Amino acid sequence: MSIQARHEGRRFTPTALFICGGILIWASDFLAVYVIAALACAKGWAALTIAGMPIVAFIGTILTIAACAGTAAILRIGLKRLQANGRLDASMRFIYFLSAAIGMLALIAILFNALPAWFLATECLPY
Amino acid sequence: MPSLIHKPTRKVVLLAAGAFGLVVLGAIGAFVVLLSGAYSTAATTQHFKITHRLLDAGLKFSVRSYANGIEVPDLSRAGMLERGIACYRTHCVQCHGAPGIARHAEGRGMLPIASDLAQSAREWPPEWLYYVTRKGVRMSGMPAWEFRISNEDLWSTIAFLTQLPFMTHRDYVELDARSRDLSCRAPTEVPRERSPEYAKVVFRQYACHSCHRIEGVVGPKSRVGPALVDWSRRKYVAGVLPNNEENLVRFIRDPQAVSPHSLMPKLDVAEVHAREMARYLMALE
Amino acid sequence: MSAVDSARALPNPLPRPPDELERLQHVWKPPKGWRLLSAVNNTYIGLFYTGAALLFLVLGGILALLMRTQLAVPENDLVDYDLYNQLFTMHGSVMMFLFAVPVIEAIGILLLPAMLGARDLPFPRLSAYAFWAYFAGGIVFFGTIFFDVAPDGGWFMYPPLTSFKFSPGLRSDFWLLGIGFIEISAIAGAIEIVVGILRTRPPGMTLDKMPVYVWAMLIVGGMIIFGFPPVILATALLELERAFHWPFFVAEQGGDSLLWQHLFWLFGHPDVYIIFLPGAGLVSMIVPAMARTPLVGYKWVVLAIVVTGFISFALWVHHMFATGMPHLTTSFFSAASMAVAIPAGIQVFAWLATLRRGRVQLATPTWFILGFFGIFVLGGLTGVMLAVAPYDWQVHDTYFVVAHLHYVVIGGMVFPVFAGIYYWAPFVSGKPLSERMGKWACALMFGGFNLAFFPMHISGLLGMPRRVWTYSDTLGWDTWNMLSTVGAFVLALGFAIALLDLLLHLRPAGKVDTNPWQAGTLEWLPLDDYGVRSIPHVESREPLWDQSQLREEVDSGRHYLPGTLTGERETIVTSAIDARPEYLLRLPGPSWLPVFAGLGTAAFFLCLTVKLFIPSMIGAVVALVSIFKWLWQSEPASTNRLYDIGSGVELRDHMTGRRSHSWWAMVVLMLVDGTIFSCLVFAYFYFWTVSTKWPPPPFDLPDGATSIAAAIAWSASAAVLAVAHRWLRAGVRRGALIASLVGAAMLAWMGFALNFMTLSDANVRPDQHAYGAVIYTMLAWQGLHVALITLMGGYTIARVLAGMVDDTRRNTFDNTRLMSYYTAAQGLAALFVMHSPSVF
Amino acid sequence: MNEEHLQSVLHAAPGSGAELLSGLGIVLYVGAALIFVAVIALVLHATFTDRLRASTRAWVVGGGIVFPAVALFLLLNYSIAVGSAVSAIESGSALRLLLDCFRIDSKARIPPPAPGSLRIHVDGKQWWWDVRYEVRSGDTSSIVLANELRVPLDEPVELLLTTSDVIHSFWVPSLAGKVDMIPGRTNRLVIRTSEPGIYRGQCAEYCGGQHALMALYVIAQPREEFEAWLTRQAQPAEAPRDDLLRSGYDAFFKGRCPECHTVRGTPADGASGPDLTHVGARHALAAGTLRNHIGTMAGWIAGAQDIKPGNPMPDSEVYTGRELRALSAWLESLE
Amino acid sequence: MLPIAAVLLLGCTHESGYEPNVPGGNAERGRRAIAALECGVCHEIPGVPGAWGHVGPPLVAYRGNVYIAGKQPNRPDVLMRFVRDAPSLAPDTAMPAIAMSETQARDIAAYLYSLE
Repeated sequence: MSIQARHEGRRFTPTALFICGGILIWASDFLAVYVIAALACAKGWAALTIAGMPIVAFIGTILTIAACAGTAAILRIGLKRLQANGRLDASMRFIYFLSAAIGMLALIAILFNALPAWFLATECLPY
Repeated sequence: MPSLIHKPTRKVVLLAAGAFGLVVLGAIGAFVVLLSGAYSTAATTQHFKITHRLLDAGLKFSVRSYANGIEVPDLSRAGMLERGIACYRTHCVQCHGAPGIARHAEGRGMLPIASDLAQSAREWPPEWLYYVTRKGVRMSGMPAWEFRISNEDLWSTIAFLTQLPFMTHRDYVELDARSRDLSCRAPTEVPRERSPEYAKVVFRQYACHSCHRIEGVVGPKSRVGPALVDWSRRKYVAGVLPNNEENLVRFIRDPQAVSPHSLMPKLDVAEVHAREMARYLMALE
Repeated sequence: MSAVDSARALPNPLPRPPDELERLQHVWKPPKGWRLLSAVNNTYIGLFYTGAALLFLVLGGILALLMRTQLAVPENDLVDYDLYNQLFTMHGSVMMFLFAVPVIEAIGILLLPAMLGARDLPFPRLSAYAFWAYFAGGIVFFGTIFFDVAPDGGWFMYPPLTSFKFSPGLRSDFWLLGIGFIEISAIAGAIEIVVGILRTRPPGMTLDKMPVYVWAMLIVGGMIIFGFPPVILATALLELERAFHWPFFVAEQGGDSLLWQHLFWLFGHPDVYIIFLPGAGLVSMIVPAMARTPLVGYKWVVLAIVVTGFISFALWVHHMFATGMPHLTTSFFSAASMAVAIPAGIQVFAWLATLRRGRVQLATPTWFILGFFGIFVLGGLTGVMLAVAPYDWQVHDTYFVVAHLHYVVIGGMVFPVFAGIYYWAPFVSGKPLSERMGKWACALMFGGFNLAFFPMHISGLLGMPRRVWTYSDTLGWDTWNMLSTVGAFVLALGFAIALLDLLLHLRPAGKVDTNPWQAGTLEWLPLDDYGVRSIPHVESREPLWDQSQLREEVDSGRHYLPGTLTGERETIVTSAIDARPEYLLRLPGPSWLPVFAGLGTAAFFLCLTVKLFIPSMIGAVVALVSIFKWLWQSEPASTNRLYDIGSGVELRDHMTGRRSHSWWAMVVLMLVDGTIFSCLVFAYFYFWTVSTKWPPPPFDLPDGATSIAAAIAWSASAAVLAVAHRWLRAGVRRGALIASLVGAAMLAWMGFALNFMTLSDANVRPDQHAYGAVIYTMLAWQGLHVALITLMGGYTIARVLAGMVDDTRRNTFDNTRLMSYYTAAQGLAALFVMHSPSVF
Repeated sequence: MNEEHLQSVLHAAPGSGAELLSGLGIVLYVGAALIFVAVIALVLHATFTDRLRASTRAWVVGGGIVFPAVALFLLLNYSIAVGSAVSAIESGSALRLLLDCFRIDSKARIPPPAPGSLRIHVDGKQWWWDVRYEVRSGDTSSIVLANELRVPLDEPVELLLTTSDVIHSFWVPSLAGKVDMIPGRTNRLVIRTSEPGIYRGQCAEYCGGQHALMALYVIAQPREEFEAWLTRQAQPAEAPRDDLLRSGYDAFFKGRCPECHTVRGTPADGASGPDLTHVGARHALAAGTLRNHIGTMAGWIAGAQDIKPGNPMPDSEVYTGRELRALSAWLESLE
Repeated sequence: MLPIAAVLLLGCTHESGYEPNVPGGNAERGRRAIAALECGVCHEIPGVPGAWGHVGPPLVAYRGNVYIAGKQPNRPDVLMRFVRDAPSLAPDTAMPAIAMSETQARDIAAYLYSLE
C-alpha cells in the first residue's frame, strides 16, 4: 500500500460543508422563518397578506419550497454518485451517503417546520 | 496475659483493679439502698453523730476559705444596729430565736437545727457571719439572703449580730422597739458579674424552677407554669403583652397587674433581678 | 479475516533495534510520587479528570439526599427555605457543570488517544490546564455551601431574581464567575478533543472507519464550541449588571429578562445533547462488543449523531413555552423538538438490531446498558410530551419535568458512563472490576432510580411545582414524595457500591495487555504509558476483529513509529479527512506550569468574586507567566530532517501554516470568539425588537466620520500583518517584522480609541439604558481582543528577538496574525451593527 | 361554595382549557405507554435471543425513521390544534380545518372574550398576588383584592398577567396551563369553567425565598352570585359596629399596618401590601398559606415571620392580647 | 452504667395520680381538627404537620400541665371551654374565640391530653 506523505488529500472545510449541506439548509430555513415570524409579531405585521395569504404563511411557504429544493438536490447528487461509480473508495461512498441521508432527514425537519407557518401564520397572541 | 506483664507491674494492676472494684461495689450498694427506700428522709430520724460532726466541720472549713478576703466595713456606724435588728426581726428570729425569745414554730423542728446566733457570733468573725448570711448554707434551712436583703442591710445585720452575744433580753426588746418603724431593704445593687450563670442562680433563688421548666436551669420537672424554652421566639408574655425585655420585667415583678387572676404569685422580685431573668430568657433561641 | 494479512508487507521489519523500546519507555516515563501531579499525558490527566468528576457526582448527590429528606414529609422543618434554595441551586449547578460536562470530556481525554492509536492528544498541557482550573475552581465553588454564600437562584439563574436588586451579596457572583470560568476550561477541553480527533487519527482511519464514540465526541466538541459561548456571554452580561448596573435585564431601562433565558437555553439545550451524545457513543461501542457483532447501521448512527448535533441548537425555546411568546413562534420550536426525536429513534433501533444480531455476553456492562434502555426510552418519550407546547404549559416547571430531565440525563448519560466504567476498567487496570458488586450496583441503581423518579411524574401532574422547600399535606403529594425519598436513598446505595468497587479494584497499571470482551477497536491493543508500541495502519472499523495478528504486529513494533525518532515524545499528525500522515508532532513532557496556570486562573476568578483584588491580580500574573513560559517551550526548532515512520513514509518533525495543529486550534478559538460576538449582536437586535424606538431617545447613533476612521485603523492593523507575512515568507530582517507587529497593535488601539470616542460623543452611557450597555459591551469585547493581540504581538516579538521565528517556524506569528485579522473583522462588524439602525 | 378542588392536572374542570389539555395528555400517556412497552419488549427479546438476522432497512429505517416521522407529524398537527383551541384566538381557515379534522368542536374551544367583557389584572409579587378587576375599561382601582379571583361560570375571562418584581408564573392546573409573569411585559390568559368550585393555583416559576408559599384560589360561581360579590367588593369597608371592632380599628392605626395596606373607606392607603378592604371575605390568608378565620388572622399578624420567614410583613410587636384579638376581629368583619 | 440503670429503675416506678380524660373525645379526630383549624399557626403542637408557631405557648406534653393559660386548673371541661372561647376565661388573652363545634372542642381536648 502506498501513502504519499505530504499529499494534500481532500480539504476539510469543503468536505464538511458538503456532508452537512442538508442540515445547514434546514438551519438557515429555520432561522429565517423564526426571525420573520418573530419580527412579524413584534412589529405587528402578521395581519398583512400577500396574494391572499398571511405574510408569514406566504414567506414561510416560499422558504420551505426553496429549502426542500436545496435538500432534494443534495439528496440527488449523493444518490447519483453512489449508484454511478461503484469503484468509489469506501470513505467516499460514506461521505456521499452521509450527505444524502442528512439531506433526507433535513427534508423531514423542514416539512415539520412549515406546519406552524401555515396553520398559525397570524397567531401572535401569547398563550 | 501473665506472660505479657511481669510481676511488680502485675501487683499494681491487681491493687488498682481491687480498689476500683470496691468503689464500684460501694456505689452500687449505696444506689440499692437509695432505691430500696430503706434510707429514711423523715426529719424525725436523727443524723448519726459522725454525720453531724462532719457537716459542722465541713461548713467551718468551707466558710473559712470562701470568706477569706472579704473586708469588713466599719460596723459601728450610727443606725446600723437599728437597721440590723429590723432585718433580724423580719428574717432571722423565726428560726434562730433571740435572747429570751423562742424560735417560732417552724424554726423548732428543723434538721439540722439552726444554730443560736449568740453563740455563733462569739465563735465566728464578722466576715464569716456575713458570708454565711449572704450565701446561705446548702442542705440546711439557711437561704442566701443576698437576694432578699440589700448588701448594706446585710452588713447592718452583721453589725447587730456582733452585738448579740452581749445583749440581755431587755437590751434586745428596747433596740427592737427603737427600730419599730424601720424595715429591711430589698437589694438594689446591680450585680457585679452579669452572666447566664448568675441569672440561673437568680431563678433558683426566687424558686422560679419550682413552677417552670427553665431551659438551662437544673430543677424538678415542673408543669405548673409554661415551660420557658426558646423564649426569644415567643411573641407574647402570658398571652397578654408583646414579648420584650421591658414587658417581661413588668410581668415577673407583678403578674396580676398585667394579667388579672394569673396564678403566678407576686414574688417581690427586685428590679435588678427581674432584669437578669428577662435578659436570660430573651437570650434563649 | 482477510487474506491480505499474511500477504501484506508491514511498515516496519523485525527484528526491531534492541534499544528502541527502552528509549520509547524512557521518554514516556511518568514522573514518580507526588510529582505525578505534574504529569500531562492523557492517561493520567484523564484519570484525574474522571476521578474529580465522580467526586463532584458524590457531593452533588449528597445535596440531593438532603433535599429528598426535607421533602419526605409535608411541612417538614429539617431544612429551612434559605438553605433549601441553596441546596437545589448547587445540586443542579454541580451536576451539570462540575459532573456531567467534565466527566464526558474526562472520559474522552482518557479513551480517545487509545481509540485513535495515538500516543497522546495534540495539546497535553492544555488538557492538564483545563483539569486543574476546573478542579480548583470546582472545589471552591462547592465550598460556598458551607459558608452560607452558595448561590440560591436556581441552576439557570433567571434574572431579575439573580440581579443586584433581588440578590445582593456574593451568592450569585459565585455562580456567575465560578461557573463562567469552568465553562472556559470546558472549551479548552473541547478544542483539544476536536483537533485531536481530526488530526491524530491513525493512518488509514478515514471518516467511515472512526469508532462511533469518536464521531460522537467530534460532534460534541463542535457543540461545546458553539454551545458554551452563549452562556459565557450571558454570565458576563449579568455580572456586568450586578457589578456596574449595566441594565441588560432591567425592563425599566430597556433591558429584558427574557434575553437571559434565550442565551442560557441556547447553551442549555445543546448541553443536554452534549451530555447525552457521548453516552450514546459509549453505548454504540459497548453494545457491539458485548454482542460480538458489528454495529448494525453504523452509517445511520453517525448520521443521527450529526443531525442531533445541529437540531439540538433549534430547541432552546421549548424551555420557554410558558413565557407567553407568540403561539406561532413557540410552534417552530415544538416542531424542531419533535424532529430531534427521529435521530434518537435511529440510534435506539440500531442498538436493538445489533443486540438481536449478536450473542450477548451478560456481564455488568450489559446490565447497565439494559438499565439505560429502560430509563432513557421513557425519558425520551416524556421529552416528546414536553415538546408538545400545550401539554408543556401544564407540566412545565413541575416535578414532571424534574422526573423527565433525570430520566434523560441519568438514563442517557450516567448509566452509559457506569457501563463504560465497568467496560473499560480492564483497559486502565488490566483486570475487570468485581462482577458481583457491579451487578448489585446496577440493580440498586436501576430500582432506586425508578422508585425515586417515576413517582415524580405523578406528583408533578398532581400540581407540585419544582423548587418548593415545603408543601401542605392537603394536596395529596405525601405518598409520592415519600416514595421518591426512599428511592433516592436506594439509588445512592447503588452509586456507593459502584464507587467502592472502583476504589477497591481500580489500580492503574503501566503495561496493559488484555481484551476481556473481545472487542474490535484499537483501545484494546496492548498499551503502555507511551500508548501503543507502534501505530497501526487501520483498514476497517473493528481492526482487532478483521486483522487477527494486529495485536502481535503492533506490540512487536511492526507498524508505524515503533520507537521515538526525535528522541522526544511524539505522535503522528494525519490529514483530517483521509488520515494520511502529515508530520511528526513532538509532544511536551511533564510540567508544573499547567498546574500553576490552572490554579492561578481559578484564584483570579474566585478572588475577584470576593473582591480580593490584590490576590486576584497575583493569580492572574501567576497564570499568565506560567502560560507564556509553557508556550515558550512549544514549537521547538525543527531539525529539518525527514523521519521514516515505516514503509518509506517520511515525515518532517515540524509543520507550519494552515496544516499545523496550532493553526487548527487557533481557528477553533476564533470560532468560539465569533460565537460570543454573534450572541452579543443577537442581544443588540433583540433589544431593538422589544423597544418602541431605536436608538432609544435621548441617545444617538455613534458618529459616522469617527466610526469610518476606526474602521480604517482596524483594517490597517490587519493589513500590516498581512504584509509582514509576505516579508516573513521572503525572509525579511527582524526589524521590519517587529515594527509591523508594534504598528499593528498600535493601529488596533487607535481603532479602539476612535470607536470609544464615537460612543462618548453620542453621549451614550453604559449604565442608563440597555442600548448603551450592549454597545459598550461590544466595544469592551473588542478591546479585550485588542489587548489580546497586543499580548500575542509582544510575545511574538520576544520570540523574534530570540530568533525563534522564521519562514518554516512561524506558528506564533501566524496565530497573532490570525487573531488580528479576526479582531479587525469583528471590529468592522461591531461598527456595522452600531450603525445598523440608519441602514434598516 | 362546594368542595375544594385539588390543584391537579388530573382534575381538569369541565369546560376549561385544562379539560382539552388533559384529553391531549391521555393521548400522550397511552401512546408513550404503548411505545415504551413495545421497545422494552424488543430490547429483552433482542438481548436474550441469539444471532437472528436484523436488516438495517427494517429496523433502523423502519423503526427509527419512518414510524417516528409519521407519528410525530400527526402529533405535531394535533398539538397545534389543541394549542390554538385553548388559546382563545380567532382561528383562521386553515386552522379551523385542522381543529375539525381532530374533532375539537367549537363548544370545547376557549373562545376569545367579547370586547368590553370582564378583565382581571393579576400582578405577581414576592410572594403574593395583587388582583384588580377592570369592570369599566380603564378603571382598575375600584375592585382590588389579593390571592383570590372570582369568575362567573361558563364565561371566558381574560387575565392580564404582570409582575412588579421578579418572574412568577400563574398556574391553576385544573383550569389552564401556566403563563409566566415577566417584568416589562403583559401576558394574557383566558380561563373558563362550567363547574362552580374553588380551584387552587400556585406560583410555578421559582421566585426566591418563599416561592413555595405563593398560592392563590380561583372561585367560580354562578353569574348572579358573582354579581352580588362584585357589588360588595366595589363598596368601601363599613365603619366598626361595636366597641370591640372599634378598638380593633384603632389598633390597626396604632400599628404600622397602614404603611403597607389599603382599607378603602379608611385613611389607610398603603400600597406595598395586599388591599384589605374585604379581607374577611377571602378564602385564605398569606397567599393560600392559611385558612381565613380570626385565629389564623391573629397568628399571622403576630407571627408572620414564623409562618412565612423572609416575607415583607414583619411580626407585629406592639399589640397587647386584647388589641390583637380586636384587630383580628375587625379585619375578619371586613366582608 | 449506673445512670442508665438509674433511669431504668426510676422509669418503672410509675406515679399514679390525676388522669385527665375526655369521655367521647377522639384524639385522632382532634388531631385532624387541629390541623384543619390551623392552631399550629400560634402553637407548637407535636404530631401536627407545620405546627411550629410561637405566638402562644408550646403545647408539648400537655397532659401533664397543671394550669391552662396560668389561670385555670387543667381539667377537661375547662380545656374544652378554653379552646373554643379563651377570652371568657382569660379576658386579656391574645387567643381569640375560635368558632368550632362542641365535638371538635372535645376531640381537640382529647388530643391535647394524649400528648404525654
